[in-house]
Amino acid sequence: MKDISKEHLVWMYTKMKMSRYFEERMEKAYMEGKQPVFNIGAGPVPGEMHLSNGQEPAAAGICVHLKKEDTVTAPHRPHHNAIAKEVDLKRMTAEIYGKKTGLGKGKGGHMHLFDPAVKFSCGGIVAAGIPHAVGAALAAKKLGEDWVAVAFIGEGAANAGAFHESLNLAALWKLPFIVVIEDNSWGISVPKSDSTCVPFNDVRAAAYGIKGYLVRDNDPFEMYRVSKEAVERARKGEGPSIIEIETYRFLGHFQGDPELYRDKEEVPTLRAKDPIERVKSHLIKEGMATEKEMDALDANIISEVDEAYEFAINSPLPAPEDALEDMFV
Amino acid sequence: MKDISKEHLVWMYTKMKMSRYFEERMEKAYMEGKQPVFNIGAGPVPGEMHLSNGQEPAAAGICVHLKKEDTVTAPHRPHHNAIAKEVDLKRMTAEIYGKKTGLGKGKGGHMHLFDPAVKFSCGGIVAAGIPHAVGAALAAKKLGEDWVAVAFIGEGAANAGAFHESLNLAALWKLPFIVVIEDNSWGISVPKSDSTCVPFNDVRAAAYGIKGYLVRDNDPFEMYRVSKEAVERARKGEGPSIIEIETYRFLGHFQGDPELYRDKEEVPTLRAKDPIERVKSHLIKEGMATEKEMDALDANIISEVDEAYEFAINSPLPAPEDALEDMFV
Amino acid sequence: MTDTKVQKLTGSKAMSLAIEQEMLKDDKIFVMGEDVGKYGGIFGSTTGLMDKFGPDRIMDTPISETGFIGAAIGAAAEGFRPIVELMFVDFHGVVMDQIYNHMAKITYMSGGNVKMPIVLMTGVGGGYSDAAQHSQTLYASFGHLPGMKVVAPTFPHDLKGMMTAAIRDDNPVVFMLHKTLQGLGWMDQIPASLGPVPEGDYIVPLNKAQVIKEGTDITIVAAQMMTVAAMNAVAGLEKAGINAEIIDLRSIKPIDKETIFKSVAKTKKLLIVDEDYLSYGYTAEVAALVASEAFYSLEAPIGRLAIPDVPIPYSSVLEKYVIPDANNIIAKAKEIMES
Amino acid sequence: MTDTKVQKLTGSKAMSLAIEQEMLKDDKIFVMGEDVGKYGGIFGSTTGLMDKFGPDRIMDTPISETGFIGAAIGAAAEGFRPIVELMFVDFHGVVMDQIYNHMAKITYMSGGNVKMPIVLMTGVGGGYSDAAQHSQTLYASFGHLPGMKVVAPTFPHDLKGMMTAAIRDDNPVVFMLHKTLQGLGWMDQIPASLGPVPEGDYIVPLNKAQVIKEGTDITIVAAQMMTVAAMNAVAGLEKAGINAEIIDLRSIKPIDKETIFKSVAKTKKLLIVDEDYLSYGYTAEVAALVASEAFYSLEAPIGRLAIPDVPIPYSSVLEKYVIPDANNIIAKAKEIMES
Ligand SMILES: Cc1ncc(C[n+]2csc(CCOP(=O)(O)OP(=O)(O)O)c2C)c(N)n1
Ligand SMILES: Cc1ncc(C[n+]2csc(CCOP(=O)(O)OP(=O)(O)O)c2C)c(N)n1
Ligand SMILES: [Mg+2]
Ligand SMILES: [Mg+2]
Repeated sequence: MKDISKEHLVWMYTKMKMSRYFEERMEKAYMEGKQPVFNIGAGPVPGEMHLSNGQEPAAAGICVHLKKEDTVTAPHRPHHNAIAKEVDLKRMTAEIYGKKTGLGKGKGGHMHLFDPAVKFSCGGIVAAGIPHAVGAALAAKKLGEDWVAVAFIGEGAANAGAFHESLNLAALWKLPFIVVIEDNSWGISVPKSDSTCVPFNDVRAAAYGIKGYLVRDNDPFEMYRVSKEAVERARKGEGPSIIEIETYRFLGHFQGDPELYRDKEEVPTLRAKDPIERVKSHLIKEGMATEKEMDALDANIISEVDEAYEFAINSPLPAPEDALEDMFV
Repeated sequence: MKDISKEHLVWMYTKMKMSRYFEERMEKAYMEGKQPVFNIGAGPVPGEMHLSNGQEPAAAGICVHLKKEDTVTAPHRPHHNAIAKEVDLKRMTAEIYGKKTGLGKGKGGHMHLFDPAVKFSCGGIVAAGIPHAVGAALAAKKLGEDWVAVAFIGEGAANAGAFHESLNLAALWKLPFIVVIEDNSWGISVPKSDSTCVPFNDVRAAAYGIKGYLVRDNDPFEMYRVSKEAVERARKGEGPSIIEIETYRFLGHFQGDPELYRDKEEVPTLRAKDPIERVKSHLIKEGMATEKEMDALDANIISEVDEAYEFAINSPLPAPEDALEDMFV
Repeated sequence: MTDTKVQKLTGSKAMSLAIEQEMLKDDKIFVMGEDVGKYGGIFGSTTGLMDKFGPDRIMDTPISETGFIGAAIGAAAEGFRPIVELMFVDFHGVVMDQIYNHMAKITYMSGGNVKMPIVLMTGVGGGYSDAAQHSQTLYASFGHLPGMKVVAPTFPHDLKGMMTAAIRDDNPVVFMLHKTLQGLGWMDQIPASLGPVPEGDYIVPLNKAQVIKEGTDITIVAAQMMTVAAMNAVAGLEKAGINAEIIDLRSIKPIDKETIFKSVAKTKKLLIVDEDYLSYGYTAEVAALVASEAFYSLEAPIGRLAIPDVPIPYSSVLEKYVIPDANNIIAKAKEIMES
Repeated sequence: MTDTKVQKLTGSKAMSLAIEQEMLKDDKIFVMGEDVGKYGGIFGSTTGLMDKFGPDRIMDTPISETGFIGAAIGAAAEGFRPIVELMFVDFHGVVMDQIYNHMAKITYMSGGNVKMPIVLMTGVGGGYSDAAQHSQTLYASFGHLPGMKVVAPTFPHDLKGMMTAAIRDDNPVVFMLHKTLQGLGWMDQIPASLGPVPEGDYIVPLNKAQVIKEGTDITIVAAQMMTVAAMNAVAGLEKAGINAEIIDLRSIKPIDKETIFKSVAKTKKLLIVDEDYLSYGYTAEVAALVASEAFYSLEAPIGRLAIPDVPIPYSSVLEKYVIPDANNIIAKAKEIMES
């Protein structure tokens, strides 16, 4: 794995760790006001909450190759994608707290984060963000820029019509477009084998005459490599790619999910293979960082995330009648 | 081509010829009341009119393997499909004339023909009939019957989301489902090369782990063969198939289409390779029929079609207030 | 109502019981949808059914709404009676073509020769910060289009009886279940989501509103959570000296205008409350029916309360502002009484 | 109107001229749709533009409405100003999610931080036997949902001016063109589809109705072909001694209620005519606006004429029965005058 520079590995580690710690804090924040009786609408962070613990390699492994001008669209489970695309963490957290200082002034919420400064967006409708990324790729091509657009989706979304229409368009117009399929084995309670007629979605590239890549077992290093190739190809005008990565869903589909549909053994097995730990031990083993340096890095990450939470918690709520604003610009 | 029996070849010829003659009469019938100034809403057959002259092999080549209990769904260009599925020709023609005796009592029209007796339906929304055929295939499986469901679509429809969702479902559930893609090179004015990122849609079978077949140059014999295999496989529970056939659109997208977008040479070249003539000369060459027998066959076909037109023309129109009926059953 | 034994059930249990009882009688009925199997439906509409009927009749699907709702249409044409779930009504936009151009029109286009006995059940409603793409009711988006019966029952009794009626109907029925009225363990627990439900099978007609509180001063027409809000407003209204008659719409299409006209003939005043968007919602349709067909009953301007033509915002403070509640109802009723 | 030179143009030429003039000024504008290239748009909305701007700016697409309308959203977020065509409004069901959950809501959900300057143009209307899936107007299906401006101009002058306004607007505009008003060579040629159009650029506001005939006895509110039908009814109405004021709605969302209220304050009577379905259509919304906000102007029941909640049938004789015409308007107006 000498092919990955220290700088890139540290960057990936930082984003993955930041995402993980962000989500772990969110797990707790979300439960505030929801105990002892769970009520989805209660507390400072109400509504559905889809966390991404375990899925960090999918996001960090490709975003390390992206720049600010590249576009990312994400689905309902967007925090790790947003963090890897360097969305403003304070305003993102404030949005999730429904605050006036949030990215959407509290109107969007956790599934609807928009940070045009880094060209990030997400949404709650499965597969709907794919054509948006195609449109961004089309814009890049029209402008003659070497920008790339990446759409993150779950494996469940690869069976939606929008997937097919988008891939055909992107391939037809040879756009700098990449779809990253985060295969966490589940679409809510439905296992991939009950939703997808092929074992792996990389084979679907054949339907579009494009490149398909498969990353096994949530491997952050391999995700880095195939993404590098796909992004370079896209920048050079060589067209779109599908990247599927087998990843891990440590938590329920949403917080509060009773998870009666999955084996109790599944999560401990996955947690034992924590991809963040894999990167960390690699950094240390290869002499790229010491334990102490890693601790210092962690401390920085934690304080950055904590600051974002402080900002969110201390920010004012919108005024009720703000609900009528921002309809039209 | 000894593999195709005389009986089957004559059946195919009959349906193809019937379809062709039906369409040729329709070409004229449609222009009634629309001369000297064309007005789409005028005459006894108003509205859009999509004819299928040249595309007959796609329909006859597979329907020869079907029985009454098998289901067919067709798109906006449905006459050849309907005729090959043995839809009641009189009531179909009456429907196109907007008569009370029509399949839909004049409510449906040429794009919306429903003949439940032979399990035929069609519709005007591109690709929308594909999932209906999947549902019929699901019904067959639930009933434990060996029935098959076939969805006819144009090559343009293979880029619609419904195509992908349907194929995934059919493959996932291993349904007796076949999609026949009639590639007539055009989606209205858009050539296949501007709509489809791969040269041929049979390769898209790889995305579903199913069988894909390609029939070149509108070949009725080859269409017969691949369809036979696909239908047999479906009946045996071996799952769905994609069949793409390169076919010919002799006429405009709809009647009245100025066709400014296509080369004047294209149609004469296609007409020179008329697939109906190919079957006819094969029958004669192989000694399966004499010229005289073929003439007699043609005469029968013509009179059957003419009878259907007479029936339609002489049938009463619905009463205006019938418009309020048949909303609910 | 043919049965006398009554138990207290939540909305979701009432619904799933109706499905169960009908499925036991007719093996042409099957259920398709996302997470309807082991999960029992995200909003509990198929609770326990997987255990009873197995995966052939309770079918989990991929996230392919056009595919599987379209397949329901094809299966219905072959004589089956599919019940399909569109998890949130907010997702209708990925499958509306199948719903309104095919499911709703095939019977008519075929001159009555093809039946479409499909129940499309779908979760509606907000109030728990699920934001702009998961909180709508969209009653009118379905009510506007011909060929579907559209119902939105409030109470467990009606959820069961209307589900039974919907399953037995030979036409497409859009069955809107309000999440907050399902009595789910993870949502706000409100009294209206638990209620008496007869054990045996019975039907509640798909086209009848119900006067759930009689009154003399003003007619309040509402559905689902707005019916609940209207009931919650009763005390406050009485304090203001207003004796309201409250009508639970139950059917979005067709609207039971006779029940409304009869009430307005008595009260002479009308307030309509909707959790859907204001413009072109049922506040419009009910007002128009009265203003055109019962005009001379009216003695005051019609009042309309609904989501003020903005998407549902996420932040609780904003969401509360846009969804009408008992206080809004009281204020608006007073305004009408004084106008 | 900043220009004085005027030519007679068809609706389609007026529209395409607006697009051309704006495209010349702003290279961020491009057009996407099925058959918008060489064909010039099935209903002529892009006539001649391919020759002028080439395939990079006038882009034919596959039959992938979710794909390319979704791509327009993505391109808009990057600073482009896409004009996209949904060939027939009847097809909206395959792409409604992109339209109403994203295009219409992103600005709001982003707290105003993302602009969506998209024009979605789409062909509406029946009357030429194109049957149930190709003849609808569906005004209300779009008017109901927040976040879009929805316009339906009638005359060539307004088609040009409102198209120019739509393109310049930083928000999503659904631009409904009525096929019969495009002045196409292959459709019924009606006088209203040809009219005076200033040569230079000008805008007609997206939110203003227009009184196109003054009168004193009854207000008739209509849009597109129903406006034409109302004008065709004028002679017959006059013969019956009815001097009608006719308002061309032009904007479906928002509805210009001031113009309507002002008229009803004068005439005291209201008839609304719609080529959309009756229930939950603009006959409902306009009636509700008047019955709630201009109630005391009214002296008679409000009249509503629209498609009677059935799909549009194919056969001419049936189709004519369901689409309101001048005779229906005269009969209904008389009924209101006598009520
Ligand atoms: C069109 C649509 N259908 C259904 C849903 C409900 N839904 C939300 S997330 C989800 C599962 C998504 O699975 P996957 O794509 O694998 O993503 P994951 O949740 O595993 O990250 C479903 C069915 C939706 N949001 N949009
Ligand atoms: C969803 C949808 N989009 C667009 C149309 C308009 N339309 C009707 S036929 C057609 C072209 C279809 O091309 P293809 O599938 O190749 O069939 P062909 O007409 O060549 O038989 C189009 C775009 C439609 N009917 N439905
Ligand atoms: Mg998943
Ligand atoms: Mg074609």
